[in-house]
Amino acid sequence: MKRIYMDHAATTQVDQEVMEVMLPYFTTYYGNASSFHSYGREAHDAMEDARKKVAELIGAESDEIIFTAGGTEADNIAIKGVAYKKEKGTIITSSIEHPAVLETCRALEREGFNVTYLPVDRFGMVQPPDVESAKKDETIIISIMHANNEIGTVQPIKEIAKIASENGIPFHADAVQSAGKVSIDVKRMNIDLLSLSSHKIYGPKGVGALYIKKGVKINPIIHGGGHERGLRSSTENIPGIVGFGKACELAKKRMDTDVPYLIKLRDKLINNTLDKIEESYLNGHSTKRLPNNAHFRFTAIEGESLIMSLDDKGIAASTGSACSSKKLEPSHVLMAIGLNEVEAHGSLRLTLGRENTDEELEYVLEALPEVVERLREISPLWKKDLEIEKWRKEMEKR
Amino acid sequence: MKRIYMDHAATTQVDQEVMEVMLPYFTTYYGNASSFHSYGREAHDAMEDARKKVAELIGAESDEIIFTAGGTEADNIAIKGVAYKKEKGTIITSSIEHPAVLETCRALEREGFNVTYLPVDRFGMVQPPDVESAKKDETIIISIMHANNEIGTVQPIKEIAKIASENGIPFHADAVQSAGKVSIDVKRMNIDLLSLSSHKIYGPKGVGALYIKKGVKINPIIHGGGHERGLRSSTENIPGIVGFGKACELAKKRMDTDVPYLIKLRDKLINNTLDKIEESYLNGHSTKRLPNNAHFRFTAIEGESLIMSLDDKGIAASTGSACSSKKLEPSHVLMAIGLNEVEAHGSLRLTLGRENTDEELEYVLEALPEVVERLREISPLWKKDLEIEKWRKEMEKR
Amino acid sequence: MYSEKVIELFRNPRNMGEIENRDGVGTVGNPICGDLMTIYIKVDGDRLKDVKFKTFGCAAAIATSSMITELAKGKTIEEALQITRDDVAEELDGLPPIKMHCSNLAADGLHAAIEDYKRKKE
Amino acid sequence: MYSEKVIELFRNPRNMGEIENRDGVGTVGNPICGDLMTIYIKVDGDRLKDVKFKTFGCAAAIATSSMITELAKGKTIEEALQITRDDVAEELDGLPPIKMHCSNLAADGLHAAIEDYKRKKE
Ligand SMILES: Cc1ncc(COP(=O)(O)O)c(C=O)c1O
Ligand SMILES: Cc1ncc(COP(=O)(O)O)c(C=O)c1O
Repeated sequence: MKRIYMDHAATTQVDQEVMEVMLPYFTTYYGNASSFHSYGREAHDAMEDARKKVAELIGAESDEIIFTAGGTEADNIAIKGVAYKKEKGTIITSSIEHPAVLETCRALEREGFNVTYLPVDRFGMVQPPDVESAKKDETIIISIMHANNEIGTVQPIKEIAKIASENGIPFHADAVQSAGKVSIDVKRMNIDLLSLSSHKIYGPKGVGALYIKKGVKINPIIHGGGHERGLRSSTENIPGIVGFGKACELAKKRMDTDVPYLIKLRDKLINNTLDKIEESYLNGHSTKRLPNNAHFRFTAIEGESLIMSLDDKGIAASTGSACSSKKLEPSHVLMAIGLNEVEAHGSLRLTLGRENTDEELEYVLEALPEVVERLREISPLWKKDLEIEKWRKEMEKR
Repeated sequence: MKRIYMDHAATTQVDQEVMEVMLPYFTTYYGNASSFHSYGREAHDAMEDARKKVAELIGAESDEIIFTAGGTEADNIAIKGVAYKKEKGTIITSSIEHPAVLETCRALEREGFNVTYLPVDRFGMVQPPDVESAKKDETIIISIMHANNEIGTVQPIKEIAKIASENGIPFHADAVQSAGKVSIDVKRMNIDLLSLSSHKIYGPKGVGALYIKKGVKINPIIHGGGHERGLRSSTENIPGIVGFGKACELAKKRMDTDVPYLIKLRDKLINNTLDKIEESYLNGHSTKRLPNNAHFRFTAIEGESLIMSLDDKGIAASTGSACSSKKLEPSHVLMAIGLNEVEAHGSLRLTLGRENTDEELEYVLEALPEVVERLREISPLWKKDLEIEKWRKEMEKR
Repeated sequence: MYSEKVIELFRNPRNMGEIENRDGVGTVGNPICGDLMTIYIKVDGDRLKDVKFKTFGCAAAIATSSMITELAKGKTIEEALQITRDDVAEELDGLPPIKMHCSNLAADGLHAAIEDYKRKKE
Repeated sequence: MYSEKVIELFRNPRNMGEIENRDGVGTVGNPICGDLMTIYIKVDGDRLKDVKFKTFGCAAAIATSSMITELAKGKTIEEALQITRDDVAEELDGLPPIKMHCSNLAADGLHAAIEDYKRKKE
């Protein structure tokens, strides 16, 4: 069966050009970048070249980039790094951050820090005035994601960063989902710390980066040989870093063609789905959303069975339903934008990538209505069954 | 120029068989292991298969293994994980641990934990009676490396683990250097936590593992999506993990042939070097040492210029000289075994790998005496120059 | 994570739908948790002549619903009341541990439908 | 990390060795830190007719030693005393920052040798 991958927010295929530059670093130039000999120098030089490419994607200087094992570690280092340096204080973040930020904040709360979780509106937007009024003298960092990984909402981080900067508070942005899809210039945008992850932009898994503006002081969370200016010790993952560097270079180069292409596909996907399927809704913002994100909810069906059914038709997608999560709780993002649990369970995320074709889209637009219809036929919540109406009513009241 | 890699303790080349199993996971089976669809299941299954292989190398169960970004992270999670769980207490370790352990302990000292750094004898051996007398009621963890990365000394960790276990203290072993070279059975050896790193055993860089015996409770240091039982969040590096799994399988399979081969090469290297070069000495233990480790010191020359000279001849090696370290301090290991600074500066580590040939060894045995002789000719510390004798005398008194 | 049988029944559930002139109906679960099942029964003498279901929920919920209808159909009411959640899970070659307690409600649904039948008969 | 020039001079140092009937000798550095240099000078009138070195140390130490001998040779004593550490580093197309202060001792060694010469002459 032909397979169609529409889960690019979860991870992406490694680009062929990325593979090519990476490969020699496994078996030919395999040195440890800390070594003095020629193998070590090759590794070191390749790493510094990659660092430059990562920096260029976001308008930073090379020496403001440290490599990490992924987006999660970058988020952890940024927030804990500042917190441990300051020793106490308040963190401001939003209620729709990725768990890499949210769970880090919760861990810091358990250690005695205070955290303010800002609400979002029904489109998933953080309101800059909320940031303004939340900030206090004890605020040590403001961390707001650039774009949300579930509903794709792009936040007004430039405004928020301005507030932070005017108040002398470091501003961190999780740009794991936005990098390569929304342009980023850390200098113009006044960003102090920014997280990236390679595997979301056609680079290899297990690599990420943290931008740390010159002068911003943080403590490490992993201790050891002093790699990455002492902020992230461990023998550097050179093939991964080289691949990530190339992925950043390609992301920058291709953005001008990728973005309009993705937007065209996305809008077709959104419009046709809302048209074809009754009681279907779009989650997130209509315009301030990632070029590749379509996030729906369908009345009376449950997300896990929806994505399992799509999988049966060869379509890879994702849901915010509790049934697909380890904690059996519906997506905190969907709850934060004001959906009730039943609505959250009926969600579907399709995230596009540069290799998706219009033909693939047509296939999805055929398959999706069929799948939704079948599940609604099985569902006691769908229309006719009056005995069940009481549940729906109860739900709607909440 | 033909190059000879004799720095396998720093890192190794990825094995061809490892490459082959890894490659499809970059571009074909590229799913996120947390995803519900077929791409996700492929990734998940491959990861669990790799987990089994890692477990088998050390006699553990699959569900006692968590994947990390490398040996450093494994060491950090083990020690901080226990410390943060216990909240206070004393850590016992040795003075010759890898910085991944030592710097973690120092960081915990700054946070209020106590640390006892046990001395070693002149061969780099920790004495089990020292462990016995260092342990106290407040001891929360004992962490002793299985084999030293510089001088190759293999520690009596079975005895030490027994002391720990008899006193109900969790025992952690950093087995980054020993895995695949010295047999490990965590059950028989009473080990509670054990760190591994892929790139030291012909697997890819940026992956490692921590064995956590069932029942041992630790806190995470990286927070996020709850991967690896909540102990190490972040999208799993599937190609890396698959490669690491294969490397473990191969290490286990090949140990019976690799180890005698390495010992033969190593002993030839050691004996011939000591024979051919006057005032040359072996550091570390004569028998309780890693099969692939030869560690020398040569009077009156400095290690960085020694390894640079070897590099000029195509030989990749390493030194404990301060001049090659970021901190400009001589190796803490060499100081701990009682060498003075000048002796430490004159050190050379050659670490063999399964691809090294006898022919390569012959070449090294030709080149090394030439290089040492040339540097001694340049050196004011070598013999004739009496004006300098005062320095040497002073040194010897220390 | 799911057994072949779960997936097969999820794909092709048996006895899906309502029974028009049913003798009993039972609804269990809570859509807040993502699972809601309705089991319909038609009784002939003391036997379950027909058993059908409608389910909102994950693949496990749909498969267990389908399985309970097959297990119960043709059984006496007494026999049907003996069917447990574990029986259902076992017949499906197991369920992921995390799903054992939330999506494995079908036996409860059957029992609720039988209660409903008994209540109506009184 | 090292410039081409450093590597070239490390490989082929100029003026290596002792001067038998020297007029001055200067030793600087400390082997504890991994660097020890001895500079020998032969003076003719007020000119450095010959300058040689012996060095224990890293590649940077050896290259800077070699470079100072080249820079100093043929210069008057006054001129030689003007040569600074920075001049040496510059002539070598730079040194890694971490090496600037520890291995870049050659100028000091030359000055010490000149001091020695002056002292002996007095
Ligand atoms: C917004 C966001 N932040 C952080 C992460 C974590 O990145 P990684 O999986 O590379 O650790 C992800 C993806 O998983 C994400 O979407
Ligand atoms: C004994 C020992 N422990 C830990 C490490 C750290 O491993 P990694 O570089 O994979 O973080 C190393 C190697 O660098 C090592 O030799």
